[in-house]
Amino acid sequence: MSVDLSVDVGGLRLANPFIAASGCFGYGLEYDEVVDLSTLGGVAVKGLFLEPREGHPPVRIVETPSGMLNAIGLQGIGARRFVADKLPVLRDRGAVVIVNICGSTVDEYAEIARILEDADGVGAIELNISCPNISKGGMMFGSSLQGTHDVVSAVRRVTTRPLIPKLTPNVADVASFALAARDAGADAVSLVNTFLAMAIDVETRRPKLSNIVGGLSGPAIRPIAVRMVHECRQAAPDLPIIGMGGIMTAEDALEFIIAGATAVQVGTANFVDPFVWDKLRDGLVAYLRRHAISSVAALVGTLDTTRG
Amino acid sequence: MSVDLSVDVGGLRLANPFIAASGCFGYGLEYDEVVDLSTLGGVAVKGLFLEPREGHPPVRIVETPSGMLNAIGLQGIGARRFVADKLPVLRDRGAVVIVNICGSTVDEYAEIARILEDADGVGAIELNISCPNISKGGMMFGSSLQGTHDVVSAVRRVTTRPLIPKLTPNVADVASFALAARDAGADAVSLVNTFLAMAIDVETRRPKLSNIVGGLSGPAIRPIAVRMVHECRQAAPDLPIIGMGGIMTAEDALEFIIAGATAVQVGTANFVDPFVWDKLRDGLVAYLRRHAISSVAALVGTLDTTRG
Amino acid sequence: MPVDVDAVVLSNTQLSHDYNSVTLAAPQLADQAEPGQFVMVKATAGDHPLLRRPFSVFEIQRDGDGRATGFSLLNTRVGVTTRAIYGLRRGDRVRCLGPLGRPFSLATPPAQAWMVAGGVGLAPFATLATSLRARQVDTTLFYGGRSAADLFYADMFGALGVHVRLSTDDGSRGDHGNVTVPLRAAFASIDRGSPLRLYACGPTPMMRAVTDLAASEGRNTDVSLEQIMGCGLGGCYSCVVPLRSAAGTHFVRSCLAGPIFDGSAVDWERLGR
Amino acid sequence: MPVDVDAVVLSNTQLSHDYNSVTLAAPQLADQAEPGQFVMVKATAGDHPLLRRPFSVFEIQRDGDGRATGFSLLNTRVGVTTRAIYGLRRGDRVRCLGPLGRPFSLATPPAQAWMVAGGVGLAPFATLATSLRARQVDTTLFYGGRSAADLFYADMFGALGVHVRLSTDDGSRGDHGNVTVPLRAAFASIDRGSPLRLYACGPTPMMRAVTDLAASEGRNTDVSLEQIMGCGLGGCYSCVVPLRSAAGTHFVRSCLAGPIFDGSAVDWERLGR
Ligand SMILES: Cc1cc2nc3c(=O)[nH]c(=O)nc-3n(C[C@H](O)[C@H](O)[C@H](O)COP(=O)(O)OP(=O)(O)OC[C@H]3O[C@@H](n4cnc5c(N)ncnc54)[C@H](O)[C@@H]3O)c2cc1C
Ligand SMILES: Cc1cc2nc3c(=O)[nH]c(=O)nc-3n(C[C@H](O)[C@H](O)[C@H](O)COP(=O)(O)OP(=O)(O)OC[C@H]3O[C@@H](n4cnc5c(N)ncnc54)[C@H](O)[C@@H]3O)c2cc1C
Ligand SMILES: Cc1cc2nc3c(=O)[nH]c(=O)nc-3n(C[C@H](O)[C@H](O)[C@H](O)COP(=O)(O)O)c2cc1C
Ligand SMILES: Cc1cc2nc3c(=O)[nH]c(=O)nc-3n(C[C@H](O)[C@H](O)[C@H](O)COP(=O)(O)O)c2cc1C
Ligand code: FES
Ligand code: FES
Repeated sequence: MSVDLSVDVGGLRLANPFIAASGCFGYGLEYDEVVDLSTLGGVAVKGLFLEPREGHPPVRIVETPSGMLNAIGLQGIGARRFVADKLPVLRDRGAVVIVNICGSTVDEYAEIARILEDADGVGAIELNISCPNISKGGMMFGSSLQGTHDVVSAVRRVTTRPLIPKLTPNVADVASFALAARDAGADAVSLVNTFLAMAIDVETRRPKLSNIVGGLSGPAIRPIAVRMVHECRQAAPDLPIIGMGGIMTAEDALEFIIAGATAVQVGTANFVDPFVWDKLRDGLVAYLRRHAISSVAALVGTLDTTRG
Repeated sequence: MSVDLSVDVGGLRLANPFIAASGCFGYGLEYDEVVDLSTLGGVAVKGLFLEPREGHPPVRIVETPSGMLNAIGLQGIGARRFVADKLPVLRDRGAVVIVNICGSTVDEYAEIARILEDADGVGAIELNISCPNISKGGMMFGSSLQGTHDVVSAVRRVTTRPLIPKLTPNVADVASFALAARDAGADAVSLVNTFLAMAIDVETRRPKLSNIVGGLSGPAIRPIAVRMVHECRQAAPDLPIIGMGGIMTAEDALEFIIAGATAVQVGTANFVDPFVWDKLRDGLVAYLRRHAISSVAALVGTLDTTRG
Repeated sequence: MPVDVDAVVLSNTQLSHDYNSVTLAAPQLADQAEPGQFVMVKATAGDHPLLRRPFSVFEIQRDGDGRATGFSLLNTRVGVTTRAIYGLRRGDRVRCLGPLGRPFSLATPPAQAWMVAGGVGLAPFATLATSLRARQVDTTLFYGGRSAADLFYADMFGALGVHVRLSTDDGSRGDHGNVTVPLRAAFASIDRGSPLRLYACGPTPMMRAVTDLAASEGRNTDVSLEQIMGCGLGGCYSCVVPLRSAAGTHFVRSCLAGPIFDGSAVDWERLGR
Repeated sequence: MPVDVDAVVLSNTQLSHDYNSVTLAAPQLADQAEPGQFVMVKATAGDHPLLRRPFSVFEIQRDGDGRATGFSLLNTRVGVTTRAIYGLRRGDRVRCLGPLGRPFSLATPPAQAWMVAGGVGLAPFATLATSLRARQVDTTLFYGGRSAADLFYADMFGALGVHVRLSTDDGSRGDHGNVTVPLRAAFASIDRGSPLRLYACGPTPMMRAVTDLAASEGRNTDVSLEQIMGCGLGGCYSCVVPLRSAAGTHFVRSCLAGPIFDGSAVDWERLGR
């Protein structure tokens, strides 16, 4: 039985639903030797500010039970150098590129979007309004409905690309943020970014991360992330969702898809196993065959919540 | 070196900082055969409504990476039977009892508090305004500042016992809830209750829990819980905190204490190891000796966040 | 009084691709265990899995003087803990908390006892059979599996003086069909009035079918239920069984009141998967 | 091109209470590995721990025809993965991703090579010594440990034709004090102008001290840094090293640009613990 893995996420066509999560795959080209980038659904590149950034000093990550904290601080080459140096090569590799952008101000988001509008090979823009590791921007916008609205509508005005705000889970009611994003012109939303968290070295009585707090990712957060995707789907059935948070296997991805995600991103799992992509695809195909479901698209949001 | 494990949490004196977490230790007496209840800092009994409740049908728990979801639905015997049948025995055992109460209305909270006010052996009242598993009450109050204020002040009016609202982590800014609780008359706060989450059986495409969603507890949530305790401590340095979320070892407890918790609760760990209490105490004593710190109280909130 | 022991694995017999039995050194625990009781097992270090899992005490090991030295588990691979138990090696350690739960109430002669087992549901019946035979109860084991290769330890029960009636789904050994086939035949051959106690353990649909069949013959069945258990000690309220009584249906903790229940009181529809 | 192999453990030699060496069958990986490169190891199934950990390739195993068949790790217990590696048994499997990172750049005669190792920092020097000796470089190993019992494999280096200078903190073998004691003596005995390359691997304070000492003698040191690494492939930006250059200090990914750096360019204050 042939199965169709392709999906459309708010105008962004992907050959399969598996996208490398932003910040977990460098600019994609780091993985040139181990993965054929054209076989991924998409590549969400590391969050870009307008200008290059150094990020936080080490220690930048710490492992926690079934998860990890990171406080990288968005070290990066900046939007212009990305467009000049990385984007052409990514295009050449056949990658579907989702550019994750971040700003300290609404104008900075719009400015980066404008730069990307003129560039070739930008599949979609993911608005990082949810990075918990920076003092200005990021989550500052994504944890207020007004901030979410402002950033999304400002970028909407300057871009024709599929626009995908990335939501933070550090809010009481994530669905209201999905609605705010939709109303401001988003084509889809992605969720979740990491949970603000911290770990303490009890011997030194100091935080384990140089930045004190960091973002929790990995399997630990999956049940919360699945719940949030479910809530967004319930609140806005027509708004496509890219789900993520702790996906390690095809079965984990299926939880998100059944809960309502049209595509998924995979971050931490890529650190553990850079060859995870083939396994995810193979597992999904096997599942669809076993259940005689002809396409991933037909599976999205099919959770049955009636009592058995 | 002799070390002092005793702590005072808003007027509640505990011989040591380790409290059995509500809902994870029945009414305490279930553990009569395995633990000497007087050796615990305290016992927070299973959440009580005014009337008996049946709770949710099985399946009520499901394991997740380094955690578990529960949707018990506050099955219980009700406040009056607790006072009549359980409290006298708990008192007899020398347990310091923290009564966790829950209501569908503000009045119900107050009514239970009134019943407890007349009872002997109530060490403190923990206000469960954070249970994510019930349709009315619980988190409904704890996720609004006004609801938090209303419940706390209503109960404050009828009780002289130490009053400890238990905060939900399913909010954007937990510290603002700690402040609201304090301003309404709380003597301390406890946090965190569980994170709203879900798990899906991908073979049946149904939720794994009968209640669809449940609360995530266990080591998975610890880094988020520690961060939240840190935030509350920063916002309200004078408000005592009972910290919890994924404490399995003395070292885990120390993270909370150093972050700002005067005492801690231990829930899920008790399922894994009902003999955990001795290990926690021993580990804490060993730590204090190794660091030549004479009392737990001196350790509370000593996190050093200056850059090294 | 339940104890928590770090039991050393003495042997692991892999009976098939799925089934194995593991012998554990645990004199204190084994000494106290009564038929039908269970232990909460942690077979791996760390958080994976986080919680313990419940297992019946299968056989009690004794030394030359009859003193209990340990016990065994009969295990079938379904998930993370049962896989770990399948792969245990001699010398490994397994944390076991027990004995827990209420034991079977034993039949007394002249009553006969029928034990109905499906698959790994055989586990609680080795100790039960030993106790019943010690009191000279005429005991029969009805034991069903998918095929002949799934029927382990049938001879052991024979050696205890238990009548053994086998059945397999594929007819490769004993009666063809599930375990109710020989059970139905047995009901047909005994007197309705003769004293008889029924015990069942196995997959839920099988226990329900046995309960129903027995009820139609005017008999009660003690079923050993396999609810998901978070703690085994009454702390978590995860393991509840919906039990019908005059006062309505109530959720009763299986780890304290069970795992053995009167099958006719169980609300099978609301039992969970 | 890095490969990810499920390498079978061929042997585990426990050298002390803390140290062991494990031999792994992994021809494809071993064949590609160059001195100074590392592998990302996952020694346990499941999420505990979640991430892999970086380890130097210690020795390359070869068959009679000189073909690489596998490699070994030199391991010291500090946490969850290193404990698991310490306890590995023959036949266990370990996932190894590699080889990763940039190799040492090799000294060429007439330059001498001095390798300065502290504790488990010896690991990258077995392959380095082999390569240096193959090109006839006069090579000396300065090797420091807490006490005599901590100085493993010194003979192996001797057998490769490496001069070995030992030191121990407690003076139980070699010079008394840390590894800079014999190193200082060696500097005193060679000509400032004679060509020399220095390589250091060990605890951060030791590498820093060696770098400083060498700098005071007008020498550069290639240090092999042990930053925490989340992925080993450049994906996570966790492993950065603050490197000084004309353009200022920049964070450079150790897994791609390192793990070997010119010690004098490292901003040791901002390196993390
Ligand atoms: C009183 C009692 C006695 C038991 N005795 C035995 C025995 O002697 N031998 C034996 O092999 N098994 C026995 N079981 C069943 C055994 O507990 C489960 O097979 C085991 O918990 C599965 O754990 P896992 O980690 O391998 O599976 P998991 O990875 O946890 O899950 C695999 C599947 O098993 C289900 N499951 C998970 N936990 C339980 C649980 N606690 N109870 C039932 N199903 C569960 C899951 O929903 C899932 O479908 C007994 C159960 C009970 C309640
Ligand atoms: C390129 C490179 C090569 C290495 N080669 C070897 C080797 O050959 N043999 C050897 O024994 N060790 C080597 N190490 C160090 C080794 O990676 C750490 O000891 C290991 O990661 C600790 O893992 P753990 O799970 O045992 O400890 P954890 O339980 O993770 O932590 C224990 C302690 O080690 C620290 N730590 C954790 N992860 C790392 C890490 N990735 N790097 C450094 N410190 C860490 C923690 O902060 C903590 O203080 C090397 C490190 C690097 C970067
Ligand atoms: C090291 C690291 C760096 C990250 N950087 C970014 C980033 O630059 N932009 C962003 O939107 N999300 C970033 N994230 C969040 C991930 O894209 C993802 O939302 C999160 O990790 C949850 O998915 P996972 O559990 O599969 O990792 C980062 C995560 C990690 C672990
Ligand atoms: C099975 C279960 C039942 C619980 N019931 C209650 C409850 O009745 N009242 C309450 O305030 N918290 C309840 N909780 C939350 C715990 O008290 C605690 O806040 C949470 O589990 C985090 O701590 P832990 O990770 O140590 O378990 C329950 C938790 C579990 C796992
Ligand atoms: S298993 Fe926890 S109450 Fe029964
Ligand atoms: S270890 Fe991930 S970038 Fe270097």
